[in-house]
Amino acid sequence: AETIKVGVLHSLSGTMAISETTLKDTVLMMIEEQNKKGGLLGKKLEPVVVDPASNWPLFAEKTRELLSKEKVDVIFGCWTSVSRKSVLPVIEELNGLLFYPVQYEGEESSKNVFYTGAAPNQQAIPAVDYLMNDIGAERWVLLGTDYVYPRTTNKILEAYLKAKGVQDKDIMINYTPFGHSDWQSIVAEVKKFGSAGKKTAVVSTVNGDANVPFYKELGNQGISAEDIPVVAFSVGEEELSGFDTSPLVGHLAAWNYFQSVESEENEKFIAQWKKFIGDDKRVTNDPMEATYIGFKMWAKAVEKAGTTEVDAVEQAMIGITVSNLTGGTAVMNANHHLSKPVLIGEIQENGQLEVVWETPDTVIGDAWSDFLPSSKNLIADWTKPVNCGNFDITSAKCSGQNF
Amino acid sequence: MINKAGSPLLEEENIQPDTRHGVILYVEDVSVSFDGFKALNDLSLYINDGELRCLIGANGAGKTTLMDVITGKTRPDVGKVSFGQQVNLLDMDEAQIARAGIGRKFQKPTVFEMLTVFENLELSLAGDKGIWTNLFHKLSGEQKDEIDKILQTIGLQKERFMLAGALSHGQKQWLEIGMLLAAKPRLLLVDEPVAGMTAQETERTAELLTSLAGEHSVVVVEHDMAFVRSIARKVTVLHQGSVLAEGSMSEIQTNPEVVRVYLGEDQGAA
Amino acid sequence: MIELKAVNQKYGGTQILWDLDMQIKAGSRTCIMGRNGVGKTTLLKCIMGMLPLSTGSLTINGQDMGKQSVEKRPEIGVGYVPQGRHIFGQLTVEENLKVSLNCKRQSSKEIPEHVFDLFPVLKEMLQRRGGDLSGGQQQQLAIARALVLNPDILILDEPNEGIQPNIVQLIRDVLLKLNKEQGMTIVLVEQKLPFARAVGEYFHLMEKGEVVASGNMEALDDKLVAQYLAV
Amino acid sequence: MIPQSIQDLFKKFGSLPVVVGCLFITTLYVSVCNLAFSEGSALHVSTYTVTLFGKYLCYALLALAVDLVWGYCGILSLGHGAFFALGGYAMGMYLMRQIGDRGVYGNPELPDFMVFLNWESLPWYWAGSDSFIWMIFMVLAGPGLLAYIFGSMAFRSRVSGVYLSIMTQAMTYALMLAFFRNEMGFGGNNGLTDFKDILGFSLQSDTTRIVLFALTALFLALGFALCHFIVNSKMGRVVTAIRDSESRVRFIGYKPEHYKVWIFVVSAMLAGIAGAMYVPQVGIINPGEFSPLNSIEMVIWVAIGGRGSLYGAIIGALVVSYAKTRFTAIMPEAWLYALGGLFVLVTLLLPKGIAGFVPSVLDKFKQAKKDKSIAEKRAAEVKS
Amino acid sequence: MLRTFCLIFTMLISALSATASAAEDFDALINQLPHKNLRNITPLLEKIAAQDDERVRFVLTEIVNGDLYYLKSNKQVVSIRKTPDGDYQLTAILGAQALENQSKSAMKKIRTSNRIRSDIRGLLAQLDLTHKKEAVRLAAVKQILDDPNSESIALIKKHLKTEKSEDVVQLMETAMAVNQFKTGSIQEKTSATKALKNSLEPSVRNAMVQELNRLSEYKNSELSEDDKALKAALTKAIDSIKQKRSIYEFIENLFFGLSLGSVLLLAAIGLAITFGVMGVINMAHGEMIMLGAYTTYVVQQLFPQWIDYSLFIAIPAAFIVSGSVGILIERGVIRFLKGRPLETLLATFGISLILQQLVRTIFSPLNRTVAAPEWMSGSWQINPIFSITYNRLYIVIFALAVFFALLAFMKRSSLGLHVRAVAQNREMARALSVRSDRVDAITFGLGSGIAGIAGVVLSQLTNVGPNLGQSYIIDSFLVVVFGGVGNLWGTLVAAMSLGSFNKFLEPLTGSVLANIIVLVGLVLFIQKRPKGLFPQKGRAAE
Ligand SMILES: Nc1ncnc2c1ncn2[C@@H]1O[C@H](COP(=O)(O)OP(=O)(O)OP(=O)(O)O)[C@@H](O)[C@H]1O
Ligand SMILES: Nc1ncnc2c1ncn2[C@@H]1O[C@H](COP(=O)(O)OP(=O)(O)OP(=O)(O)O)[C@@H](O)[C@H]1O
Ligand SMILES: NC(N)=O
Ligand SMILES: [Mg+2]
Ligand SMILES: [Mg+2]
Repeated sequence: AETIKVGVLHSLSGTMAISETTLKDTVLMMIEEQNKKGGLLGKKLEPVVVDPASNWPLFAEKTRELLSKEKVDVIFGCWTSVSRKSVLPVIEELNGLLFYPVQYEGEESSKNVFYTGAAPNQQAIPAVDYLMNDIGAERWVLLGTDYVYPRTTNKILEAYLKAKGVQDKDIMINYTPFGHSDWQSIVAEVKKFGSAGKKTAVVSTVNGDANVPFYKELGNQGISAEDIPVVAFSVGEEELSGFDTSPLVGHLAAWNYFQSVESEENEKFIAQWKKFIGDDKRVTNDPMEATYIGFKMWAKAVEKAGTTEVDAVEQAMIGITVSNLTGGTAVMNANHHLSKPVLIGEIQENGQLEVVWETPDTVIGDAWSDFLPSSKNLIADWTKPVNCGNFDITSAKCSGQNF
Repeated sequence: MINKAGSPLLEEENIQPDTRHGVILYVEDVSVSFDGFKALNDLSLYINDGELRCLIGANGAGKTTLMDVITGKTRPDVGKVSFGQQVNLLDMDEAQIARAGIGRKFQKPTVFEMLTVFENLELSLAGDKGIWTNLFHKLSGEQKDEIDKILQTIGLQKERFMLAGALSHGQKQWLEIGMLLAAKPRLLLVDEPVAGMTAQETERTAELLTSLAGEHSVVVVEHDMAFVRSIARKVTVLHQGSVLAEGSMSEIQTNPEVVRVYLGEDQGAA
Repeated sequence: MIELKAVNQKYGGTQILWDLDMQIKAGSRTCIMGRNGVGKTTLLKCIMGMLPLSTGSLTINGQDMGKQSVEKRPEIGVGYVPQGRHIFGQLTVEENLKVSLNCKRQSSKEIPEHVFDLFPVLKEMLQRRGGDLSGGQQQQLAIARALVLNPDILILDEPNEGIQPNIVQLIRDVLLKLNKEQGMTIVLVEQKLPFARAVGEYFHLMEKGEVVASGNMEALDDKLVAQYLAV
Repeated sequence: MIPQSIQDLFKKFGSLPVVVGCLFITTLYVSVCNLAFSEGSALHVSTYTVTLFGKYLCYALLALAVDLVWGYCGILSLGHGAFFALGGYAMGMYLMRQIGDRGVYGNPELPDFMVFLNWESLPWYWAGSDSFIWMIFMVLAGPGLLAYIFGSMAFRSRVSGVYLSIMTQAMTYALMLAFFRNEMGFGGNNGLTDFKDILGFSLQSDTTRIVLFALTALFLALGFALCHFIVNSKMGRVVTAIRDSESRVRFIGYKPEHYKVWIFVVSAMLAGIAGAMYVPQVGIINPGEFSPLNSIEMVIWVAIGGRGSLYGAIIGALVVSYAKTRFTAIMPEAWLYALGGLFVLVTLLLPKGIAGFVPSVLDKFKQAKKDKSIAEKRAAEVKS
Repeated sequence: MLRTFCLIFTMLISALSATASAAEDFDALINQLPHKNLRNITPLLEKIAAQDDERVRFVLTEIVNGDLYYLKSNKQVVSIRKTPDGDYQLTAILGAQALENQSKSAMKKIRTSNRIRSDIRGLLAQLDLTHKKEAVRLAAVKQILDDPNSESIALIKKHLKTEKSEDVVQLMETAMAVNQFKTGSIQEKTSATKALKNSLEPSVRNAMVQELNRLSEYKNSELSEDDKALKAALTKAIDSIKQKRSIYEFIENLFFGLSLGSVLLLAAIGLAITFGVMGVINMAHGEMIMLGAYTTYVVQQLFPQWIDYSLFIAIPAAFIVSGSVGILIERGVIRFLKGRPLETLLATFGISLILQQLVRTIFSPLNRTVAAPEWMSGSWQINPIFSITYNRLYIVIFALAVFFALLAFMKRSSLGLHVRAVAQNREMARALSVRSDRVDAITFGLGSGIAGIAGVVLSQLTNVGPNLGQSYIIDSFLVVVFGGVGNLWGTLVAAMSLGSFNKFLEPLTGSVLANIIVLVGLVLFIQKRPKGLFPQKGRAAE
């Protein structure tokens, strides 16, 4: 082919469009930039954008279309875990390559997927450490939307908290449906739970659109960050740009990137983004950085391998480093997860997040959680001799391989 | 698989009203009220087997309501309604009552507008009304002939393949009478059959109904006094939900009360 | 004065009215008769504008109404009592009567009292839902509703259907009275000869969508009746 | 103009042989071209196309089911997605169990999602799910039972019209929320996925795909024949009568509620079969399939194709799904305008849907002829 | 906890010993602020707090409020206030020279974290005990009450004598009693328990529960008579508090229910017109709501300085926008579907897709920010454990107002009568001079306009984004159907009862299950009443 085709598989309509459209634009921006530099291997990159419309079976269909009809060399896409799960069999069957840029629940490592978002140990665990050690939280509310990512994350956190000596009665877990919009009772309950005389913190894996009404209710019921801080894993700059942040100042978010972090790369990236999108008010966020890193790594790996052939690129990816946007270096590990710094930020009035705490070093993404009984013996390693996504170190066997 | 649900005590296909006392329909002390308004007030009425009974009464007297009660559409507040001596109609739903042999023509003609005239009649034919039978049902020659005969009677041969919705008001009236004929019920309740018909059609209807009596029992509600006169043997007058008078047409016509509330000078014989 | 010239009308594929001509004089009482399904109701609906004319012209009181919408009719003084009554079932009797109150011709915001004089039963039932009335009561309501408009022309489609005899007499008297006292034009579709003879001055006989005979009511002899009304 | 012979055929047997014939030819063509011609050959039909068509045919069967209750019985179900999804879950459970110890945690008994939620053993309702026969039974019994329970309650209480529609919607909505819950034991939001094989045949092989596709076509043909038979029987006329006036049907002795339940159950089972065929071909079943919007879309297929026409339902499903596939690829950011516009225009311009369009044009043509002859006849009559 | 305490303690000591010689110059300390990062700012703040300078309180207040900045150009420390035109008015902390207004890009915030702010707040509370404003003093006592220590109690004791406000005195006494309860002898504890048994303050209850738990660790035989008396008093007091709490919890749930009901009512009531009265299955109803919400956004963009009044402009604006779009839809599409109500479902669904994509194109797929006016923020604290948020309160009132206005319109106005007449029999209504086209357009416009108003309200509660409408459409249909199609009262009762049912269930079952139960309950209920709560009655309804 005269061009290298890059598939972009992000929902542009339906419920997820709100988050995913930005990532489509990010990929397009990266492609444009790469083409300005002359493309890759002397060929131009050509984006192939499709709209899976927040419909999970459609994700699978579109993946098949991208791989077998459009014959793309790589796909950047998906946001929700279920979309990834739906795409996974197709990607593996047709031996494609997917870069997945969103924080997720872990418990997965596929030969054909690179996970550039955070695994639970790169977001949840450090955040809890921060709350426990720096804020002095003793009572915990785990709020989440009722689906796999929050369920898993909370499972891991619960195990972690108990290991740290927190008692059952000091943990409250509550799940809400997608798009939950009436938070009165839950916030009131949190308030009650928090008035028992011990420092209380909320860990929120509330997803998507449900956050706005949640924070508004927090603000109106007068729960300030100083009383009961809320640390969220799904609220970033983009979400914050959708609401009036004044009542939320001081609440927290844990990510691997914030727009406010000062570094040369970041400044350049922000400027490039604003120019590309033609809107000075647009913000950047963590999944964008993950997309950025993924794209850069892929480009590097293609050059290293000298081909876009999936197996070669996959092998070349491991060990590739790219400077991340927060001043450090991202490394692709053998388990197809990144090493990343973990940052905790406080929400500012302007909708930005200011770092108040960060891990001293980067943290290696853990495909299989150490805090779940089912997976504590599993590792992923896509280099020889293991070369497997779910390798049981006790039995030295690899389960569930399709190939 | 599910066509035999309903009241387990009643094998409605086999219902035979017990008419040893010569009475096919007992309506006893029935009252119906709507939001406090008494449409039927302690009404009692007996229809003999094979009788042709005319039911007249002022607009709003409760004639249609009475038919609603008999056919299961309206539940009375109190009272007893039975088909023959034993079959308690109040325990049955509309379909069961219909299967037991009570057919009805509505005051406002109601036919299946999206079916053809022929199909309207086909559905009304007496016979098994269960699902599985109908799934594999084929019209027999006899049944076809029967429908043809009815079509002739009601004068709609030409319209047989027309959608019933496209019929004129009067034609729908006829079709509904036809549907009643097809069902061959023991007891026919006919609500204003000649409304909107010409004098000659009225005559024909009168003949038709008279010919049905004997084998069937017929209750006719009508305001057309010429028509009533031409068919009536016994007339019951309802007023404000109860029976005001009962007797032969000439008795009724001379009843001053009936003349006052219903007939008016023109029709009254006073 | 209503005048139809060469009117054709179709329902989708089937033509009902064929080159129909008809004149109805102002202030007259005209009766249109014919067997079931000959197109009487269709004709009235055409006059009311509820069915479009395929071809032909229609003038009412000298105005060309062929292309005018239904709601123009009441404004120029046409009242309509349809076959089958068409009461607003979920409105109360009072509301049924009030619907036409803000018509241009109508100055008052109250239901004219004479309506209740004509049909006293309606007064008793003002708060009852129209749909709950008995058939005959509904028919009275339908006539009363048309009268509220204070029309110059009153069009009635079989108004006696289902009406008790003494009310039939009442309606007859009312129609005659309206015609005599207010000069109201009465257009009546009727099947029952006695009533037609009592009310109508003129008749039009229809057959298969055409007018086959017209004239003074006296001219409606047994021969015509046998030919066009018998089965 | 359609050639005279086909028209005659139509008149004689209705649309049945045409539809079945079309299905047969397409299936044959697709299978042969996929298996016999290698990639790159001009005649090759890609596996992508095969699965896509397979999916469309599932939708078509589903549309048929919706049309049966809506078009013929007047029951506007806004919850047919529930039956589809239940059929899909029945199949999904079976496929899940076929993974055996090839799951990521290597547990021979439990599906992965149960392992990492620390479930000890299979919940009772998963019993038998590894049996093919049981799966087939459940594909029919799951949706059928739900339809029976819901239908016999609702129809007996004479819930009808919009009340019924909105209740079906509530039903599927409640099921969606329930299936979202991880505690339900159906994989929560992620649903069931990562299937490996069916009856020992790998789901990823072309032959299996072709067979699945052909089976779907077969089921569609059978479904069509069944519906055709039903609506053309006397029972079909009763059902149409119920649509017109349910209460009147009662007064001539039929029990409309029995008929409605029966037809609702049949329709639900058809939808269940569609769901079951859908799952192995798209590779995932998740609670999103219960979403009320999905069910509304089904109704829209039928409306676009032509409510009350069986082949219309099929056409509608195919047209809308194809439009969606194309539009989302050609104009990813504007396809909703196109699809929305399509819906509006079809409603305005083709009141009887696509299936009603051709006949109505033909009718007009015929009518003109007939008018002329009638006019002539009358003219002759008048003269004489 | 301990660290906090130590920090406050050190600050306090220094603050009280005003003559502390080691104290550095206040100005010098302030000037160091721009040079500190988050990790080493705390010691500096401690030092500043220790200064005996009347500006200390101001600086600390500005820090907790997040209004302390420094100019990037010359590192001058300033406090800022937003001006109506979007700039910031600066006040220098040091020196008195007037400063020009600046935009935010010219300055940088003095960074703090929750921990630091919370510590400062504790300190401020002690300073605030003598504040001029009663509300501030009250808040200060409250703050101390939540986390009392001997120093702060000593301060309270000192100021109690001079305090004039009834409320503050009462709260101070509670604080003292709690302190007595925590630190006093058994007898003192018992008497404090009795004094506190009517207090709803959480800290009171916490202290009592803790004490009771302590006592419960012993066997009864190990307790002295006094202990036993205390235990009995505690049990009684806690019970009485519990009882009061459960009453308030009930009221709270009821209010939550009504407020959820009001939202449902607002969302559904437009549909009660377009669907309930006109019979149009309006799938684009949600998008009419969405348009209303976006209108609010646009209004706020156009008049950024009038956020507090924006809703008063937005409500009529949204009514007009959604109403006009509604009229357009009616004139452009729906009127061609007369007599084909089911097809309106198809067409309006298409329209809803188009409208969603339209706002994606115009406003981007991202959510838009809609600010809450000051008067709608916060809550009305009725007692320490029960408060009502203002926004919900206003929404309940507003929803009822809209409802009754609409009800009056439909029942009293002639247009309302015409709407109903046309809905029941279009042809006949026209024959009675009702201009049905106009009535249709106005009715649909009205229903849509009210949906637009609902959008304004929802913009105060939830996301303003392309999916806003979708999340309410199902609920709206449920409410209308549950209430009984065509009956406005039914819509009201349905909305309120669904809301309350949901909110009483939620604490018991969690919100997911509550939703499911409500839906299943609804399906079952309809079996009992197949035409909704308030069915259309009479013969004509069949
Ligand atoms: N569902 C109902 N709700 C309220 N009132 C009703 C209802 N059904 C009937 N009625 C009232 O009951 C009375 C009897 O009505 P019914 O229709 O039985 O009279 P009818 O004798 O058939 O009169 P007609 O000869 O005019 O048809 C009427 O006054 C009517 O208003
Ligand atoms: N909607 C329709 N579609 C097609 N044909 C119709 C329609 N309505 C009426 N017709 C036909 O038009 C013819 C005339 O009907 P119309 O209602 O005008 O008759 P009519 O003279 O009023 O009869 P009746 O005395 O029974 O009321 C009838 O043959 C009828 O079949
Ligand atoms: N991976 C997520 N956030 O679904
Ligand atoms: Mg009657
Ligand atoms: Mg007529």
